[in-house]
Amino acid sequence: MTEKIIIAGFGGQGVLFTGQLLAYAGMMEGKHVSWIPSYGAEMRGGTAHCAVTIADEEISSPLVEEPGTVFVFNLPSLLKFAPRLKPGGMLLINSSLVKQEVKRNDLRIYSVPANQIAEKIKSAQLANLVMLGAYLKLTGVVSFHSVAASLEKTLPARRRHLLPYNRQALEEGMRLFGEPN
Amino acid sequence: MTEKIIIAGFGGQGVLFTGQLLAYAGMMEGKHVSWIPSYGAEMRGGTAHCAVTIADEEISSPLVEEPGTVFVFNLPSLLKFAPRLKPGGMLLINSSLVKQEVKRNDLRIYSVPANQIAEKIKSAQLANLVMLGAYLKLTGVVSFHSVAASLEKTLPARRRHLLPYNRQALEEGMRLFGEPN
Amino acid sequence: MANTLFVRPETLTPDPFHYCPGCGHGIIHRLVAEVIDELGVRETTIGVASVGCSVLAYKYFNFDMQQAAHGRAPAVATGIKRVLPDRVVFTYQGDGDLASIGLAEIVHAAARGEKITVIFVNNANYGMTGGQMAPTTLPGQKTTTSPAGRSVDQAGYPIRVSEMLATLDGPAYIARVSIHNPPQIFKAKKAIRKAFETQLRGTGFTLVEVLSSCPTNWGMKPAEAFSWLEKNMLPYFPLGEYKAASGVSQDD
Amino acid sequence: MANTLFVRPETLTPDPFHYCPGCGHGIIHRLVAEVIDELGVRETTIGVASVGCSVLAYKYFNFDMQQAAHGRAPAVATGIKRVLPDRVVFTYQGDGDLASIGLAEIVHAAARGEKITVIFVNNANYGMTGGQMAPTTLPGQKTTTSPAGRSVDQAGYPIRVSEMLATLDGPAYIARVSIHNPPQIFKAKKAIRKAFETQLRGTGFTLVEVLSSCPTNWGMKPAEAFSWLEKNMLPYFPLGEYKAASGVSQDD
Amino acid sequence: MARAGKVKIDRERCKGCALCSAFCPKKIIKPSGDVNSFGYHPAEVRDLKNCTGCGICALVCPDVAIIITRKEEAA
Amino acid sequence: MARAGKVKIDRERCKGCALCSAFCPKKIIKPSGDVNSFGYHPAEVRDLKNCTGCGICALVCPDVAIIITRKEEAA
Amino acid sequence: MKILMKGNEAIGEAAVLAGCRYFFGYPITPQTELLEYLSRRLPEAGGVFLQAESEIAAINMVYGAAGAGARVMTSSSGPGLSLKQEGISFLAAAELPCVIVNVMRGGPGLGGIQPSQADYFQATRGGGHGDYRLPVLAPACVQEMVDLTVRAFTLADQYRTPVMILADGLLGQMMEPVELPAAPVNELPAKPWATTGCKGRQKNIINTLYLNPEELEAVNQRLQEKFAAITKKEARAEEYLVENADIIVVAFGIVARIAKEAVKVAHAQGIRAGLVRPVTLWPFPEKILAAAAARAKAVLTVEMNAGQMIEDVRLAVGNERVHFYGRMGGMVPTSKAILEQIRKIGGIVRGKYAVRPA
Amino acid sequence: MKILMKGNEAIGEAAVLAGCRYFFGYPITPQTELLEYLSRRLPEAGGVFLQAESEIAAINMVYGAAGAGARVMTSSSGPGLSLKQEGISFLAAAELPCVIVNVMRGGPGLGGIQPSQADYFQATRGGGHGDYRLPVLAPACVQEMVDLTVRAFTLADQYRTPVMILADGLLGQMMEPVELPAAPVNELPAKPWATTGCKGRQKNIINTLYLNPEELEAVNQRLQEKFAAITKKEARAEEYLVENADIIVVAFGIVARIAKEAVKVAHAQGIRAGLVRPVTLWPFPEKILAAAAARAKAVLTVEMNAGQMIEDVRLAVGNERVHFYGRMGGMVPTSKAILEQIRKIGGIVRGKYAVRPA
Ligand SMILES: Cc1ncc(C[n+]2csc(CCOP(=O)(O)OP(=O)(O)O)c2C)c(N)n1
Ligand SMILES: Cc1ncc(C[n+]2csc(CCOP(=O)(O)OP(=O)(O)O)c2C)c(N)n1
Ligand code: SF4
Ligand code: SF4
Ligand code: SF4
Ligand code: SF4
Ligand code: SF4
Ligand code: SF4
Ligand SMILES: [Mg+2]
Ligand SMILES: [Mg+2]
Repeated sequence: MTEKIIIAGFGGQGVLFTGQLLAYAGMMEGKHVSWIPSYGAEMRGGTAHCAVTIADEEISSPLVEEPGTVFVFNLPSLLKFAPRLKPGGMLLINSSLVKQEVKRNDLRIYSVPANQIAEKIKSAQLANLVMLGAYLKLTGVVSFHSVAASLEKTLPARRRHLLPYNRQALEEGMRLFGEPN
Repeated sequence: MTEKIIIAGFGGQGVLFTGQLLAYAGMMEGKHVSWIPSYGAEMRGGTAHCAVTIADEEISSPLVEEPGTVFVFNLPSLLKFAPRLKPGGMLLINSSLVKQEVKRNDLRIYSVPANQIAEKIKSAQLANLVMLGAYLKLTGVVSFHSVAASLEKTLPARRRHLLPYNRQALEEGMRLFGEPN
Repeated sequence: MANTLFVRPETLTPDPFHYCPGCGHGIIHRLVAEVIDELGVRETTIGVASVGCSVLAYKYFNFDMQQAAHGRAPAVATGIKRVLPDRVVFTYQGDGDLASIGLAEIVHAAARGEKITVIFVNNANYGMTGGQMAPTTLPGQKTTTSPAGRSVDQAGYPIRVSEMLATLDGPAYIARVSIHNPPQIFKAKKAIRKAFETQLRGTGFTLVEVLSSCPTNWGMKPAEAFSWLEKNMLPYFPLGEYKAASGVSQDD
Repeated sequence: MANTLFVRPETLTPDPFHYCPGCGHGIIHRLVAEVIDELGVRETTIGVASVGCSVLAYKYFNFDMQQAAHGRAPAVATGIKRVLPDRVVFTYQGDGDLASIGLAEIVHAAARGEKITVIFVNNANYGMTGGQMAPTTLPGQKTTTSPAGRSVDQAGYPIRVSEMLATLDGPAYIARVSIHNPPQIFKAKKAIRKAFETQLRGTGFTLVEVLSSCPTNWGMKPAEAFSWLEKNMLPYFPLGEYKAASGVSQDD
Repeated sequence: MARAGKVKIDRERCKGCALCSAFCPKKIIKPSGDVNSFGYHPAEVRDLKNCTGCGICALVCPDVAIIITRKEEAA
Repeated sequence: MARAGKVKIDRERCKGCALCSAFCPKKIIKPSGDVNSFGYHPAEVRDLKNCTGCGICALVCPDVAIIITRKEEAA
Repeated sequence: MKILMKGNEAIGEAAVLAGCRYFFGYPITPQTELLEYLSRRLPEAGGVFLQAESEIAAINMVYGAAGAGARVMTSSSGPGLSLKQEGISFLAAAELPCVIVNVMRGGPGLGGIQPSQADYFQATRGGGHGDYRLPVLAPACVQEMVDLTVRAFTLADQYRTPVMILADGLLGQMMEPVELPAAPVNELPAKPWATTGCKGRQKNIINTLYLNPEELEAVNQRLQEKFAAITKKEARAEEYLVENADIIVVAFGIVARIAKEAVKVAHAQGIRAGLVRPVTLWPFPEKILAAAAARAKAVLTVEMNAGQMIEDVRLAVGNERVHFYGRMGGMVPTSKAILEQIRKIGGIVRGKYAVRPA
Repeated sequence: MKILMKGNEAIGEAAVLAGCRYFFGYPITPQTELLEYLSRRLPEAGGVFLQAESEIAAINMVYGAAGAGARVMTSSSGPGLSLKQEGISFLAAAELPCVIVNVMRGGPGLGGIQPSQADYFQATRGGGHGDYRLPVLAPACVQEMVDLTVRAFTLADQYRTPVMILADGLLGQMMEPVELPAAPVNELPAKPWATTGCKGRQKNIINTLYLNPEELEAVNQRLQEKFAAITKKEARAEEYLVENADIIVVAFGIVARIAKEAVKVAHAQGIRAGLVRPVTLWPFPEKILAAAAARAKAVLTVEMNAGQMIEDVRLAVGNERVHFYGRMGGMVPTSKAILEQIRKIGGIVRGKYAVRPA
């Protein structure tokens, strides 16, 4: 199994953190993982993204040339990354923010009203975790428990009190496509 | 004809200038010439020297590996350069300052009481020109006239008034080994 | 024109700034552009952009520009001014650029009395690289390389560039201004204008230090950042004219 | 010992100096050595030689030394002092080294309050390379790169290093002294001693600027050179203490 | 006789920094609810008739997003 | 009671710079006629009995060529 | 236990575990996280983090600290490395052990901040003046950022030489799980030559000036002997599928991993490609490469630059048969593009292929 | 009429005659006379001599002045050149014409002040960061100090590139008669790209920053095309007795003249030796050398360093048959010693000899 994922949106939408969580969870499950962020000028005002690989065997190239999954959190990201998805790939769209239709018909496309759900829980800041929850349920690449454990390890001290909300956001995301577990 | 000369003494004894005069005169006579000074730290307090080549044909190497002639103005120079003279080479010693005997017997050695003569003319500063005069007479590599003309070209303005004394020193040097011309 | 109170200066290109929301660089760019407009020297001005958030200044100013290596803008400007002594030459530099890596260049340009103008934006940190400590970072101020707050014992004291350069004989005009509120913005513009006028008179080196904000790396809202500036930076970096050569009146 | 008025300090090796006859460097070396002797810190001192005529200082001082790249002695000393905070660390630098190429390093070491001592020999030119203009060369002074005399219009004004560094908060002690006659030599030694004592107390950066002569490149006899220094350098470079932190009395 | 100004804010240039709002003496500038294409909430003048044309908003705007044209009025 | 000193000049260290001569209050130091092995004319104390042992010559000597040992004398 | 770390931070942590307690540096993208990490970590470990006023000051602080006997590190990227060249030449000349990190970005000039390998020449040929070389280690993953950092400190002390870690923006920014060394270094090798105060011994001098050319030549000869010893003993490379390979791909750092992917796919497609990844760029593993290439019909060098390591490849295997593929300015070659190059060289014709020398 | 000039001063005078009116530099032995000469000469010629506060300031002043359209020069030696590397990378990236002189001295570190050729790698491989090269001209006599300085300014403007003159302390300090160019350059080529004030045209920008990697790659591609054109057209070498030579000696600069003496004597002794002297070090005259060496049995590279140009020689003629002789640290090889190497390679046996590959 080699899963290649791109997560993209505006800076501040937590795209880099979402990827880190995923990579961390993969590592906790004994998988090989890598995480590559966009960096630098692109981040000021513009769009940020990260590329995550989770695999059973050693990862030779950590590049994500042809992602199997793309998360998009804004329109520019959709325009940039949807065309790169490999045929049959999965496109997860935060439909609270991205309204545009996708032209390709060789993809599995899932719309997640992530901001709406997140705001209900506590704030739009949690949208990324809703998306991640959806992904977990849809693919099972890593387990909810690993992600929850990763959250506990990686959340900075000053945001530790948000842990329950984070878990809840994950669960709500999962719930969209089945029972959270 | 390729003449290779080393002129060596304390800094301040005019050894670099003497070599320049010689090179300049050679150039004026249409010869190929080169002049290489010692430079840098060696000059502070220590010994200075220059290496002059005067030749009828293009000079490939301007190094003076095995001089045909060496002028020495102090003891360290004698010790350093006399051994390098090629067999049959000419050693011109300022005998006013250097008293030591020379061990080699395959050389043409000329003692010039240059300081004494120079002081008689005006000052010890002229000793280098006395030596040069002697060399001119002994070898004829360049003519007195070329050297005199070179002096006129190269003497800095503030020392221009010394020109007659310079000429005289050259002449007295020549006179040691024949008539000045 | 007569009907317009506030328009985009001709000396600015239409390109939108890439700066973060509320960043002081935008205000300072505009002030420089207005002065160049008012003096009518756009076509004879050559600017030098430095390395820092304002590295792209060459895109925004509508006159000839060179982009210099980090810290070396004063040397680059010297090269230009020596070749073109009748042009207006200025540098636009941040505090990391000018007061850290480029300190030798600014002091020597000042000592030489190089007839250039320096717009020196002091925002108490390295904005572009993500908020590291600058030579102007205040004691106790947290940055990404002074995570526990600048410890004067380990990292020393901030440098007061204007005061330091004022000990030299080369500068004709040196002032420190701020842009943390509208009256200060007015004063800042006046000082910038004076600096360029002094350059035009050819009396020596001119520099305006502008206290500015970096809301992003300070982790504050823009208006908050200006309050922080007023409260924390002004005591350490007093405003005023530090040098005004004869012919340039103190605080006119 | 009781019977000896003047001996070679223990802190000097027996090597004869390579300096030109009458060069001030020799006197200043001896003063430093005497102070180190008197303070009894020879075995815990690490010196940093800079690039200039005194590049071989490592041969003459009888303690551990590093030879630094041109202008970078304060950075090298910083590296040493940070590793060995309880040692005495000092640099010995010329005016070309410290005030020209190494200006950023000296200002920043001073601003950091780096607990080192700097012996700064100002002889108004680059001695080692044959008498070129230095940042301390006086207006009108002839050097091999200002053959018509330093033109302030083209080459700018001399930098007063002590005054400039005194605007910073890092230095604990800064003084300018001279060695042009015996009373001044006494005072110079006092200042050097104070600087090292201040370092030992750990209160901050210390620097003594010593006005010195370069008879060779000035084209003067040594005694003449001292008169020239007195007449021409003193007015531009006033002697005195520019900074003395609490605990260090002004002119004791 | 006060001089009123016509304040125009360029929605696409505005980054929603709120400096204009903070400094407007009449407190008539507010962030708008929707976002521009860069994801910012652009500023809006809510109560244009109270605007004195003082120009302060434009003076503090770092993005030159505000221009003001003059209209003279009787006080 | 004045303190006289015994002044010793190291001929080989001396570079003949004449600073000692210039500053000796008694003007008793002069360059010698002959040269040392570096080509310098070393300084010599000409009139040792007039020496007060003030130490000035040693103080100004850049080559630490002078050492002075004390000998106490009645004035 | 593995932890997930950024490449830049992994170097920082590895340095601390290797006994490095002093860091002097200046921010520059894409290596700044290394500074930021150590600004927190070193004080915890009882060490000193100092943000220098410039790269030049930083490298000279390293000189002082290394001369005082410490394990010490600095890091930068392209332009900053250029500024350090005088200092590096001094460190090499004075034989001072230290570790210098270059997390490369696109050049020349200010260039960009995306990954690049265009400082290969500078690193391996001595961008500074004079005859010197220094070991250059090229990690290809975050684990190697750790392992080679530890190795760098060992080599530095063993040979009394600066050692360079040559990474790139991608390696610096990416995260991967790493295993940290189990036993941190607490005791440093003795350094009797260090300037620590001369109590109880003769004074020590750290110096690079030799005005007498005979002496300076002798110093150079000693340095050259050391370089020869390092060349002989320290060259390292990873080999992958080189047995019976018709085409040897040569690449270092992150590019080698991308190339590995291409080599894998090529194999699956029946093309006998293999990979040699130099781990030490200086000394260049020329023997290993020459041996691997001896059996091959073509060599393909892939770099994120206009062709720099290719000179070492040609020096190792001769001028013929050596092909090049490179991207510049921050562009990263894809495994697809590399595969295409392999196939082109292989001269694929409907599933069959014949390797022709260039 | 010929005049007797020092190499350093000859460069200065040639620069003035080539239309250079701006010089920014910093003293360092053994090139200081160049500064001193121009401090007198440039004001006379209506130009500007400015002693910069450092080599770094100097190279960046050159950047400003070149960008403003002037012919401009700087000079230094070893350590100073290392400090200029960032600036040189910027100049190459911004495509700014200028001339940079390195009068080499012994390194590494502070080293010494006697002649050396140990900055060959730095000069030809780009000691700075990023992919760039710049023409490097290597004079062998004072006349060439003049001729190649003039040529350097022409090349610089023609290709919009910095150009380096790589000399050494011996060439800088020695005097020889020179013929100065008859017609001084008074008019410079038009430079519509220069930043001189935008009156009557669109604004000009001198810049090296391209944050977008696609753009930066395109800039690099353009640079690489230029480098390819220079490589193709501008390689130069002097050949001496290469016809039928069994042994080709390769040397540049002053060493080539010493080697020529050795080759002459070898010939007189019946050994068929020839000399190839690269006049351009980059581009390296590999075709010329390869052609000359094609007929030879051995190649002997002689350098005042530990062996740097030898890599270019091996890249040109292959790895076999290439021998090396070098001196370091300011030591100058003698013609005798070179002759001995030639004879050794020739394997002299009583007047007869057989050339054996190494
Ligand atoms: C030689 C070199 N070193 C470091 C950098 C990285 N760098 C880019 S901008 C910058 C700091 C800029 O800070 P400042 O001058 O204060 O400008 P600001 O962004 O705060 O406006 C640094 C260190 C560089 N580009 N070049
Ligand atoms: C990087 C570098 N640039 C230039 C030099 C050449 N250099 C050696 S000493 C010196 C000047 C020294 O002058 P100063 O510091 O005033 O010392 P002084 O000789 O006057 O005592 C220079 C420019 C060098 N060694 N290294
Ligand atoms: S990082 Fe700071 S200085 Fe830079 S643009 Fe953003 S707010 Fe302005
Ligand atoms: S050149 Fe000047 S500073 Fe240097 S040793 Fe001679 S007199 Fe002293
Ligand atoms: S012009 Fe003055 S009153 Fe009107 S909106 Fe702007 S700040 Fe407010
Ligand atoms: S100050 Fe300008 S950018 Fe900021 S909110 Fe107001 S209009 Fe928008
Ligand atoms: S001790 Fe005093 S009196 Fe005696 S020689 Fe020296 S200076 Fe003169
Ligand atoms: S001061 Fe010293 S060196 Fe000078 S003449 Fe007197 S004894 Fe000699
Ligand atoms: Mg800043
Ligand atoms: Mg000096």
